[in-house]
Amino acid sequence: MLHLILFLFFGAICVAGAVNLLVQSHPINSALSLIVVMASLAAEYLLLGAEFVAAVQVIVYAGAIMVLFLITIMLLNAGKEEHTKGSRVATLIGVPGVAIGAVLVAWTLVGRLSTTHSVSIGALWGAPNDIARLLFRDFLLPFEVTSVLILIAIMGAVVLASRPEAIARRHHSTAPPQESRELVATGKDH
Amino acid sequence: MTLNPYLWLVPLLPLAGAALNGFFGRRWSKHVISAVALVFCGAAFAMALLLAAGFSSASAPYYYDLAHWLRSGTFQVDFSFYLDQLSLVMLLVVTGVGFLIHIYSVGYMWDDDGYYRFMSYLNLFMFFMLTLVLAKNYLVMFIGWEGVGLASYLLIGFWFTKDSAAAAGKKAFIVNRIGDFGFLIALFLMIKHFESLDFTHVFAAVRTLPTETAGVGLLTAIGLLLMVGAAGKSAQIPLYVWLPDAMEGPTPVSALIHAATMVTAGVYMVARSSAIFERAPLAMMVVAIIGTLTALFAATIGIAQTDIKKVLAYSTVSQLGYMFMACGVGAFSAGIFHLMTHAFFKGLLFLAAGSVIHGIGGEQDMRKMGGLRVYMPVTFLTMSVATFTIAGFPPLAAYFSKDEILWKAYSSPNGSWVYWLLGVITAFITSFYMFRLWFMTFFGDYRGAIAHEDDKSSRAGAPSTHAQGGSAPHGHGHGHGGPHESPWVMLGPLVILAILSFVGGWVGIGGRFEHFLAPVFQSGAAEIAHETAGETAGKGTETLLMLISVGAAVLGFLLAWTLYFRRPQLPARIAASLGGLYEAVSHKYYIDELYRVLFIKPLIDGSTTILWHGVDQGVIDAAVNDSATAARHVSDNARHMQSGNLRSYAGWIAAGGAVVVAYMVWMGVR
Amino acid sequence: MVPLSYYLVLSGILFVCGVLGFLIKRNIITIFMSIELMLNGVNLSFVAFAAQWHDLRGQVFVFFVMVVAAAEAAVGLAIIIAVYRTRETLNVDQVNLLKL
Amino acid sequence: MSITTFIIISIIKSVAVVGVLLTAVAYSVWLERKVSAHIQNRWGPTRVGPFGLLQPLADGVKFIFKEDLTQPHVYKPLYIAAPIIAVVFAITSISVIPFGNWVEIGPWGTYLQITDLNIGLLVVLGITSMGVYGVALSGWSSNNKYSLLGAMRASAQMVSYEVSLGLSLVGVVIMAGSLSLREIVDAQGGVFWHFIPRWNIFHGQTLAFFIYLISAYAETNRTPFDLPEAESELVAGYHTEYSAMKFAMFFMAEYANMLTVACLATLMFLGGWHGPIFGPPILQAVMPVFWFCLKVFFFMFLYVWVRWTLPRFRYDQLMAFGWKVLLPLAVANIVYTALVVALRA
Repeated sequence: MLHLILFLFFGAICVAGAVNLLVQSHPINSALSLIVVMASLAAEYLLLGAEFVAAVQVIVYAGAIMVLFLITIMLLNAGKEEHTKGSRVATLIGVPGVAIGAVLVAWTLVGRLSTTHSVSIGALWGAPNDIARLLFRDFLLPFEVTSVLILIAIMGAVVLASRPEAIARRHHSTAPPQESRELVATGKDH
Repeated sequence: MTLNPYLWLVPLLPLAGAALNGFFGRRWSKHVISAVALVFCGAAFAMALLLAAGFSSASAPYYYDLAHWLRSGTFQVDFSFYLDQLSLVMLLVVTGVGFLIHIYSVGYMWDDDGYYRFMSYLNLFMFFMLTLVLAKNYLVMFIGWEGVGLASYLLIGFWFTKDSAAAAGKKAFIVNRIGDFGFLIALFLMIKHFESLDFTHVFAAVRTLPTETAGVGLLTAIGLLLMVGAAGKSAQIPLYVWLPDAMEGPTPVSALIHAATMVTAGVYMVARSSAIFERAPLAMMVVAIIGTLTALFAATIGIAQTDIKKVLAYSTVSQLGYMFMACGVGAFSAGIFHLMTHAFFKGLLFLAAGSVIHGIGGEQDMRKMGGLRVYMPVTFLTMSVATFTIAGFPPLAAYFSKDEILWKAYSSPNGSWVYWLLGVITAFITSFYMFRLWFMTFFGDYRGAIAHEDDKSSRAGAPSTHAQGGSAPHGHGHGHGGPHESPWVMLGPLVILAILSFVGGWVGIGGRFEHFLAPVFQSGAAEIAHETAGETAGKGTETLLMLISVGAAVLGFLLAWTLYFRRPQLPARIAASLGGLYEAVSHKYYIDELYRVLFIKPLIDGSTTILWHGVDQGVIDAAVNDSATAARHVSDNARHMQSGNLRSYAGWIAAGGAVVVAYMVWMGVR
Repeated sequence: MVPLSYYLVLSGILFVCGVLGFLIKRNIITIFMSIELMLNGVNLSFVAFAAQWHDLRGQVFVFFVMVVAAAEAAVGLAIIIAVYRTRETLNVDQVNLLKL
Repeated sequence: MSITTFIIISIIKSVAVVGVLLTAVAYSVWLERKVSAHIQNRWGPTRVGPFGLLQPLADGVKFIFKEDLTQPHVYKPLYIAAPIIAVVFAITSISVIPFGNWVEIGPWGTYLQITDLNIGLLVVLGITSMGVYGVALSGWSSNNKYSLLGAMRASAQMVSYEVSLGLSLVGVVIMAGSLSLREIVDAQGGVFWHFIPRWNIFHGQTLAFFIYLISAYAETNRTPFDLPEAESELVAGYHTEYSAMKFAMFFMAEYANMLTVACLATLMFLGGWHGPIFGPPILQAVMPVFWFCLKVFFFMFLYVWVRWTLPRFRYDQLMAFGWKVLLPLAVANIVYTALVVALRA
C-alpha cells in the first residue's frame, strides 16, 4: 500500500516534470523540470529495489549530464524559443502518429495487467557487487566497447567545440589574428 | 608409360622468352631481343633433340604431370604432357623449323618497329604449338589449339595499321572459331561418354567399342566433329578461305604458321585420334573425300594466281588436302610423313619467296618479277630444290611422301582408285603451277621497275609491307637499284631447309618411318601385315603408279616450260579463250563472294535489324532508360519529403513507429 | 504491490512526452532534453522488467544506456555550440540548409 | 521495534542531527574568523560573548533583519529557488553520515546515524553533486555577468573535480568491499603493530587521501580553488546579487558542504569514530563521537589554514590540474589498489 502510494506520488512528479518540460518555453526551465523527472525516477528505481541504478541515475544524469546542458544554455545564453512554423509534417503527421502509437501501447499494457511483486528498499537482490559481477564478467566486452565509445565522444566533443581558429593556432602557433577573424566572418555570413 | 621430368621444359622455354620480350622488349636493343628469342627457342630445340636422343620405343610413351587442373568427382584433367613417336616427330619438326624461321625472321624483320612484338609473338606461338603437340589430353591440346589460333591472329594482323591485315586476322580467327566449335562439341561428347579427356583413357575406352560399319554412331559423330575442327585449323573445304588471306602477315609467319606447323595441327589431331577414326569408317571416308577435293580444288585455284604468296598459300591448302586424304584412307603415318616433308619444303618455299619479295623491295606480283636467278643465285638454287621437291621429282623428299600417300590411297582397304586418280591430277596441276611460279620468278628478264616506283603502281598493301617488314637489313630499303640477294642470316635457313627437303624423304625408304610410328597407330601393324601380304601383287602396281605420278610431274614441268618460258605470250591468249572459266578460277571460284552472300550478309543484316535495333535498343536499352527516368520522376517527387527540417524527419519517424507498433499489436492480437 | 504495467505505463508516458517534445519544441537544446527524457523512460521499463524477472541484466543495460546518453550529450552539445557559432540561432526551423 | 518507534526515533535523530549541523556551521564560521585573525595576527571577534562565542548568533540575527534586496532584472523564480536548492542539498547530504557506533538508551538502541543505506557513499556523492545547481542557477538567474561567469566557473569546476573525488574514493570502497559508510568504517578497526591505527590513510590509500582532499576543496569552492567567488575578479561571483537571508543560505550551504566532505574524509580515510577507548562506560559510549568530532574539527581547521596560506589558482591551471594530474593519479590509485586486493585474495 505504502509502496503504491509512493509510486503514484513520484510518478505524478515524473509526469508533471515531463509535461512541464514540454510547456515551458525557456530551456532553463525545461532543463530543471527534466532534472526533477530524473530525481523522481531515481526514487522509482529505489522503489524497484535498484538502489545502485538510482544512485548512478542521480550522480550521472542529474549530476553530470544535466549540468552539461545547463552550462551550454548559459554559454549560448539561450532565450525563450520563438514559435516558428517550420514544419507542418511534425504537427500534422508526427503528433497523430505518436498519439496512435501511445494509445495502442497503453491499450495492450492495460489489457494485460500482470500483477507482480516489486522489491522494496533494502531487499538487496540488486546489490552493487552482483551488478559489478555481471558488468565485469558477462558484459565485459560491451563494457569495454562503451568505454571506447566514451573516449571517442570526448575527443569528438573537443574537436567540435573548439573554435576553428583555435585549432589553426594549435597547429601552427603563428597564425595571424586577422586570419582567424576572417574565419569567424566566413563562419557567420551564411 | 615412363615418367620424363624434362618434358614440361620444352613448351615453357619459349613462353619464358615470349614473356621477357613482351614485357621488357620495348626497352631493349634489337640485339638483346633477338638473343633472347633465339636462345629460348633454340633451347627448346635442344631439349627436343635431347629427348629424341634419349627416346627409346621400348619405354615410350613418356609423360609428365605438371599440375592438377580440373578435378570433379571421377572426371579429372591435369596439365600433363605426353611424348610418343608421333609427338616426337611433330616436336622435332616444330622446334627445328621454328628455330630456323626465328633465325630468318631476325634478318627479315630487323627494320620493323614492332620487332620485339614480333619476336615475342613468335615465341608465344612456339609455346602454344608445343603445348598442342605435347598434350596428354584433349583439353590441354585444345589450349594449344586455341593458343596457336591466337598467335596466328596476332601475327596475321601484325601490321594492324593496314586494314587488309586486320581484316585477314579477324577472318582467320572467326573461321577458326567455327572449326573450334566442332572440336569443343567433340570434347563434350567425349566427357559425356568416356568421362575423361586423357588420350590413353579415351582410346582405351574407344577400342572396346565395335566398329561402326553400319549407320552413324557416337564415334562417327565425334570423328566428324573433330574433322570440322581440323578443317577449320588446317584450311580444308569449306573452311579454307582464311588461309590465302592470312598471307597478309609477314612472310616468316606465313612460312612458320601457315605452312609448316600450325595448319598441320589438324592433321596431327586427326592422326592422334586415329583410334576413333578407325572405328568410324564413315568419318574416315568424309575425311578422305574432303582432303581429296580440297587438294584438287586448291590446286586449280593456284594456277591462276599471280601473287607469289597466294600461289604458295593455295599449294599449302592442297598439300594439306593430300595429308587428309592419307589420314582418310587410314594411312596416318603416310600423312604424318608428308606433313614432315611438307614442313621442310613449304617452309623453304615461303622463306625463299620472302627472300625474293624482300630482295626486290616488297613486290609480290609475279608478273613484275622474272630473271631473278642472276640477281639472287642462292635463293634461286634453294627455290629450285623446293620446287622440284613439291613437284615430286625423285629422289627428293616429297617424292617419297606423296607417293606413299598415293599408293596408300590406291591400295589401302579404305582407299579406292578415285582418290588415286584425283591425287595424280592434283600432282600434275601442282607441278604445273609451281613451275609456272618458278619460271615467272626466276627466268625471262626482270619485268619489275625500280622499287619505289612500283611501290606506287603495285597493290596498296605492298608498299607498307615493304616499308614495315620487307626492307633489307643492310641499308637500302626503298628505292634500291634493282633486285639483290638477301643477307646470310636469311640465306642460312634457306640452305639448311633445302638440304632437309632434299634428304628429308629418305627416312621413309623401306617403310622405316611407318615402322617407327607403328606403335601409335594401331592399324600400323595391320598395314604392315597387309603390305607384306600384298607384296607380290602390290610391288608391280606400286612401281607402275609411281611412274605415272612422276610422269604427271614431268608433264606439269613441260607444260609450264612451254607456256611460261618458250612462249610467254601464250597464257594470255589461253586465258582469253577460256574466258569465264579463267575468270572464275582467278577469282577463286567466287567462294568468298558466295560465303559473303550466304552467311555473312544475312548474319550482319539480322544482327543489325533484329538484335541491335530490335532487341538491344528496343528492349534492353529501353528498359534501362525507362526505369531510370521513372526513378528520376519518383525521386523528384519524393525528395520534397527532404525538407531539411529536423522536426519533419522526427514526424516521419514517429509515424513510422506508430505503424510498426500497430503491426506488432495486430500480430499480438491475432 | 505495484503491478508491472503501472511502471510500463509510466515509462510509456515519459517516452511519449519525449517524442512530443522532439516534435513540437524548436530549441535544439530542448530537443536534446526530450531525447534524454525518452532514454529515461526506456530505462524505467528496463529496471521494471529487471525487478519483474529478478534479473540484474536489465539494470546492467541501464548502465549502458546511461553511457550512451552521456556520450551523446557530450557530442550533441558540442555540435549545438558549433551550430550556434556559425548560424547564430538555436531554432531548428532555421537550421534547414539540408533541403532540395 | 515497531514502525511507530522507528518513526519517532528517526524524527528525534533528524532533528538532533540537523540542529547539531547548523550549530556546527555557525561555529565553523566563527572558527574561520578566529583562525584567520590569528593567522593575520589579529584578534578576530571578541566582543559578543567570551571570545566572541556568540558572534554567530549576532550574525544570524543581522542576516534575518537585513533588507532582502531583489533586483528588478533577475529571473525571479530561480533567483529565489537557487539558495534554497543549495542549502537543502547541503544539509540533506548529512543524513547518511554516521557519527558513532551502536548506542543503547534503556530499551531502545540505535546507530548514531539518521539512516544506514548500503549505498550511503553514493547517496552522499549524488546529493553533493546536486548541490551544483544552487550555484549555477543563482548565477544565471541573477542576470549579471559576474554572477554568470562565477556560476559557469563553479559548475564546470565542480563537475570536473567531482570525477577525481569519486574516483579517489573507489580505492577505499574496493578495500572495504562495500558502499555502506558504516561498513567502510568498521573495515578500518584495529591497529598495525599495536600502535598504528588501521585507517585507510595509513593503509595504502595515502595518495587517495590527498587527491580527495584537493578535490574536496575544489568541490566546496574553497581557496585555493575559490574561482566562482573570486573577489578580486568577479565581485562576489555567483552570489553577487544576493543579500540578507538568501546570502546567508549560500553561506550556510558552503560551510555545510565543508562539514560534509570533512565527515566523509574522516569516515573514508581516518577511520571514522575509531580511536583509543577508555574510562567508565558512559565515557566509553561518548568516546567514539568525540574522536569523530575531533577529526572533523581537524579538517575544518585545515580548511581555514589552507585558505589563508595558499594563493588562488588561475582558471586554466585549475582545469589542467584537475584533468591532467588528479584524474590520472586517481585512476592509477584505483588500479594499484585493485591489484593489491586481488593479489591478497
